Amino acid sequence: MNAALDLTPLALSLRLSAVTAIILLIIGTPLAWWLAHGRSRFRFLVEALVVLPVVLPPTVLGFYLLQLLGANGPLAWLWALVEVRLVFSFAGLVIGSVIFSLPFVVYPLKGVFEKVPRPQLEAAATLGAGPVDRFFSVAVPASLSGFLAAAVLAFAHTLGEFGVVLMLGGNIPGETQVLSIAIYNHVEQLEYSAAHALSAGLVAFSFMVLAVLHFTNSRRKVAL
Amino acid sequence: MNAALDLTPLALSLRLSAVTAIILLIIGTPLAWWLAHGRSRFRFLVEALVVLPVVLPPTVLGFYLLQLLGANGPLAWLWALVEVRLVFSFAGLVIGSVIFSLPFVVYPLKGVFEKVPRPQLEAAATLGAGPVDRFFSVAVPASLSGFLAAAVLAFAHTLGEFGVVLMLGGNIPGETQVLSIAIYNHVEQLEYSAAHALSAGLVAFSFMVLAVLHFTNSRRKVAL
Amino acid sequence: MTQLSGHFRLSRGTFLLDTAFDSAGPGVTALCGPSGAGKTSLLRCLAGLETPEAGMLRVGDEVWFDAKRRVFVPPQRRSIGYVTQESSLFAHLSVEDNLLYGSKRLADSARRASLDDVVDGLGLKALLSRRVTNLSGGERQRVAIGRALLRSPQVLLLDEPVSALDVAGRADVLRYLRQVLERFAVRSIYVSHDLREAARLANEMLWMERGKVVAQGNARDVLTDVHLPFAELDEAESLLDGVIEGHDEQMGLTRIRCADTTLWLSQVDAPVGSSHRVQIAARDVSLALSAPGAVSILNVLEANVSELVVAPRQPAQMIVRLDVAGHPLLARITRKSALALQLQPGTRVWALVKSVALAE
Amino acid sequence: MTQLSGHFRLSRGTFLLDTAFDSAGPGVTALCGPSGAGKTSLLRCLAGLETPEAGMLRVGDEVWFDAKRRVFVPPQRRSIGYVTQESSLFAHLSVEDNLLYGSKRLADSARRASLDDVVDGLGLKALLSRRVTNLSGGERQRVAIGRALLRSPQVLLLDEPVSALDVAGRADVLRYLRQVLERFAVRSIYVSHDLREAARLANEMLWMERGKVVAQGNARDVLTDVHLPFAELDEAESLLDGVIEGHDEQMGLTRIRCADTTLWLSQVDAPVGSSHRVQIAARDVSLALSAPGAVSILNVLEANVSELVVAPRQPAQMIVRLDVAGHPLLARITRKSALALQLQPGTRVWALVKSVALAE
Amino acid sequence: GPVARAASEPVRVAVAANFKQTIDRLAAEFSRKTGELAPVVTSGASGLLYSQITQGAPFDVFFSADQERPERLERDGLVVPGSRYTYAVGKLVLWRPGRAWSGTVEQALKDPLVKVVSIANPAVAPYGAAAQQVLEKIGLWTAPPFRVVQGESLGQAFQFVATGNAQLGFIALSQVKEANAQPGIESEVLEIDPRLYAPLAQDAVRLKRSAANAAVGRFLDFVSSPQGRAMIAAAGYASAP
Ligand SMILES: Nc1ncnc2c1ncn2[C@@H]1O[C@H](COP(=O)(O)OP(=O)(O)OP(=O)(O)O)[C@@H](O)[C@H]1O
Ligand SMILES: Nc1ncnc2c1ncn2[C@@H]1O[C@H](COP(=O)(O)OP(=O)(O)OP(=O)(O)O)[C@@H](O)[C@H]1O
Ligand SMILES: [Mg+2]
Ligand SMILES: [Mg+2]
Repeated sequence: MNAALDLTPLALSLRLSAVTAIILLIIGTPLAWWLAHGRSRFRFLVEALVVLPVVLPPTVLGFYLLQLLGANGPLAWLWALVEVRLVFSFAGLVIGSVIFSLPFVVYPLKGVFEKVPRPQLEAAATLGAGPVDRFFSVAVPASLSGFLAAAVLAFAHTLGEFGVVLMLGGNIPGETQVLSIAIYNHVEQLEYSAAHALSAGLVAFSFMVLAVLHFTNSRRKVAL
Repeated sequence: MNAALDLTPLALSLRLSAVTAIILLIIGTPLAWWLAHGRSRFRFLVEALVVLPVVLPPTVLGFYLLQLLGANGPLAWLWALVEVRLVFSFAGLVIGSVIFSLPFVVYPLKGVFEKVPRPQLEAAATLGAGPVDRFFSVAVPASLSGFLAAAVLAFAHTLGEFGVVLMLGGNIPGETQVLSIAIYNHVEQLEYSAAHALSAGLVAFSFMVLAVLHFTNSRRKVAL
Repeated sequence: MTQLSGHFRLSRGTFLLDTAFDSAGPGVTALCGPSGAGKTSLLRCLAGLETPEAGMLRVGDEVWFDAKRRVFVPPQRRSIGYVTQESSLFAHLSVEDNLLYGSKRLADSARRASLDDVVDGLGLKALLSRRVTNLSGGERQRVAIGRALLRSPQVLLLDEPVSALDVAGRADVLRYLRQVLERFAVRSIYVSHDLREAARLANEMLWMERGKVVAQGNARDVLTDVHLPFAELDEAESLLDGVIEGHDEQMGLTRIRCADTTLWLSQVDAPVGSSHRVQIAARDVSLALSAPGAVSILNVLEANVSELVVAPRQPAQMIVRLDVAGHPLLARITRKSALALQLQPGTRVWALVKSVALAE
Repeated sequence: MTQLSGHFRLSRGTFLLDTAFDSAGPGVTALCGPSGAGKTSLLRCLAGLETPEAGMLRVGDEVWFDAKRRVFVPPQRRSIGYVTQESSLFAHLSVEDNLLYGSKRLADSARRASLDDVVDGLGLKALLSRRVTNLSGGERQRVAIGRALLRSPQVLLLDEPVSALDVAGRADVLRYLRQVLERFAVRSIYVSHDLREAARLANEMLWMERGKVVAQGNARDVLTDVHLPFAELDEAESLLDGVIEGHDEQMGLTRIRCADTTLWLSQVDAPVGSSHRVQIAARDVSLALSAPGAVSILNVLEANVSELVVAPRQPAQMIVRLDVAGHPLLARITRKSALALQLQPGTRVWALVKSVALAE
Repeated sequence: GPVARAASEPVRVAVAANFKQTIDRLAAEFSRKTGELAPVVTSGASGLLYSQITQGAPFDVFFSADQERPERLERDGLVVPGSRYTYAVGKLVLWRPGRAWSGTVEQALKDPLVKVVSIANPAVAPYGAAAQQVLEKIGLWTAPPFRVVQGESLGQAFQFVATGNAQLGFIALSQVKEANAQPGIESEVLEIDPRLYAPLAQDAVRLKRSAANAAVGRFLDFVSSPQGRAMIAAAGYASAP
């Protein structure tokens, strides 16, 4: 029971989810904007590509990533060059999680980006705002609900995910053993009470965070 | 190899994903509309609740659902009464998938629903359209991109999901063994070539469907 | 025509709409007043798009709103057409589908206006299959008017419906509007910043200021009351009712008998004997102490000065209210002239009217 | 003041904008024309919001667009202020932040207009902290004007910027606008459906029809050319340049010397000797064959008839172009009167001008 | 309670993932020999299958990867009394792809080229627990000169090595046999002295709900028949003591 309630996996999970969500927002935002407003004829291909990782079972995706990122993978020389180890490390978990949650960030963002009022973007341009400036000063504030949705989905999905993480992380305590794996293990070992405790804690914690988040957000809108 | 390329799991997966996506759109649409435009002060609680299933590892969520829906679960009398078996059956898989993909439908929809121009909704009202009519004649057409996103995410996420499905009995060949589990099994059994073949097929198939979908969608927008 | 009356109290931030109103006479009711007076807010209350904190609204025999008895008929069950101040066309529908949106939702029996008629009347033929997002400002307004008319409403709310139209287009639309409103006996409230335009259409006028209707009444009386805000405006004017006496086909003129004299105006397409109302801008009226000689001014009316006030915003000018055989007529002249002519209540004068418009 | 000239070809569906234009004189250029003529499209090309298929645009020494040489300066690098026909305020910003959006993006040295000045001039003080989504139509327009001015642009594009304002508010805003434009020597293009308003502000007028500028020139000449569309309008008018001769403080009048005579108008707040332009509506001008007796009409000008045409849309009326000591002046009278007075080119007449407005 | 079923119903087998392929072969042979319907095989982690069985999963027999879960099912009263027996005993091996072996387990592990060693999760998988015992016995569990990575299952422990991300892996002999049957995977194993770890006895039970299906008994009989035992031994298991 004591080992069961070790909090390292929780801390690790939260860190992983936060880092993943942040990276996803950073990558996903320009991608979503390009999908919503870009001019290329091949946007539809990229749009389809973004979802693909999700159609594979997580462990299988993890398996492929393990091959791609691993010591014998086609890109191994690259990792060796920059001296990072991508498997069995936190960095690997982040990469796996990012790929696996990408569509849950890109799609909601694209949806709201398409709804940013064109007259307002044009007004911003005539008032001297270049594309990037327009994006941050007009599009982003008009899309806050989409960002909230994207962040929540990315965070939650990473918190719960364990298939990819397991494959890429190797379940190394304190390094890659995240909470979802810990809970899973308890269930497998028939240590139900520990599993219940961890699950309940996770759910309660998530619920509180989410509720506060949504509450502030709904307040903000009323105040606006 | 022959057994490996059995197409029953594929058919089952597509059926499960389609049914799940449809049910999710049916449930998720009013829920998202209510979250976007409802007046209740407790919307934020519901909004937080919707995401919770995702923060748990899929197998653990599946474990709880198994307890809840199973023969010895607290609701067993109810299932007995209506004579449906919810675990180890297609119905069970659908329930699990619906719960597990709910936020990926509700969040993108809520995002676009919030952006439906209020003056257009008001105009529809003064032109004689009641709430439901307004919803279908104004809000839905203005939110098509959100519906597309929601449907794609729900479908893809269900296609790839296997933790919940596995737990709820989704590994009975020909009955509940979906493609993701078949692939997972092949990898577990070291039958890599079969796993690769199925994965490649799934990815290629999904890519084609998605590309066609997004292509038509981008066409439609240009034509509008 | 449906009577519309009630009172509302609605507060939004620091603004408080708190007013009673009543629109009972025939025809159009014009709603005027400075920007921010609450005109749009009032229309929204009438349409059911706002729920006032207090008040009630009676339309004909029906009660659409009663705060005390907790009655609130939602917009879709009020028979209204509402042309909003800013465009609210459906971006995903073509012009034609926009036009038909309301009429599709009517029972066949309630459908009075026809698509063809509206399309012709508003000149929308060439636009029917277009997307609304790339219409010009004036085109959008015409579509919005058409859409509201095709709803065949009992009450039509028009919030500056022709502000984006050029003068010629505006005249065409107003003519058509007037005709439709009469044909279907629609009660309508018309918000306008252009008093001439409002007076041309309206029988009744409301003046709003700071959330309150401060003046209200028959257009003829309200317009010529020197103590009300209308008379102060640059475009102040008078309405006279008359009867067509004859046409001068050659000159393209029509004689109208009104206020015991004959007025000439551009030929009207109406039979002799029909009654018409003419509109005379106060600034078009000059005064002389004796009947003038050969001038290009066709219309000369004998009158008595009944009241004189200095124009509040322009101290160089005076507003003179004349009595022309019992009918009120406003003139706006400089204080210098008034002094030179030694005008006083009771002075007998000749009113020279440069231009007379038919207030149709 | 920056010269603006060029030509554009832009096709959008069945509409083709294909026109040259040139705006070189000082002050405001008015852009008029029927709804759908392409006024907004032209402004969008000037702002860089459309990329024409062909053409070029030269602004002062700079080339903002040249299809041949593939030059296209994006909107954010053109020094423009654009007040659009429909509201485009930033919904997520307060009124104050909307106003400051453009000026924040300027170098300190380029910032000429100040927030305080604009807020005072447009009466926005009470609105500063408000959200823009619940402003009234007129309030929104004033904020949009302020926002464009605070961008301190070289070129200001105004697309019916005061259509939602009441008459008094409109006059205030236009007065302020005029003053600012002069102070900072801003080149501006002003789209308006109200010819009087346009003439009050503009030195130069463009008339567009079906995607083309069909008439263009100095406001005084263009307005009084009986063969151009301006003279046909109900609100046709003439501009006369004059010099202030004196004030009559008591009567609140100002004497202006122009076209060899003296005109009286409401007192102007300007020193004796300063030059001013007056605006005389064609319908305010009556004609007499002899000098009139005691009338309330203050201004009587001796003139010769130079041209007479029947008003195209109103065959009962004639447009008469007078020559007042070498200055053109339009009068609009009935055909009947013209016949009665036996007017012909060369006839000597007295023009009675009811009301003279300063075309500030 | 048990549901009466037609005799023509196939036997439903729940099996631990590591025994899946073996049971598949047994089932095929059973059906070929007797002409009965081929049993339907569902594989999964033993813990998962246990949970499902307690919730009424439609299985007739359960081949676990350990002894604990069948015992619990017995205590739960879900199995036909007396049906529990050890059908196989697993053999733990040390594996690396490709190269030929020599020397002891200890030497192999201390090779400086060995950076990462994979095992199954000791908490969940009996083979993982066995691997831990071996490492403990040879004093390499605490502070080993390599990293130990854990797969959730034997399959994953195998994959870490197969993808080259681990140099050595503790896996089951049966896996290597299966892997060698796959094209493209050549490997040799180092057998581990069975005294270094507790026996990996795998128990099977017949579930109560199968009572009405006579085919279940026939299938179980076949599995424990000499032919069945031979097939199990060929798959890399020691036979039950
Ligand atoms: N939430 C609010 N807080 C403060 N003031 C508000 C709010 N909502 C509206 N107002 C004010 O209410 C007043 C009335 O607005 P309304 O739109 O009815 O004016 P209006 O008469 O239609 O003006 P316009 O002619 O300019 O369209 C405006 O001054 C507006 O700023
Ligand atoms: N994609 C398109 N297809 C066809 N016609 C178009 C398209 N886009 C614009 N137009 C037409 O171009 C014309 C010019 O539009 P523009 O907005 O420039 O007119 P405008 O002069 O500003 O009119 P208004 O005074 O009514 O605002 C309009 O008739 C409009 O319908
Ligand atoms: Mg308004
Ligand atoms: Mg326009």
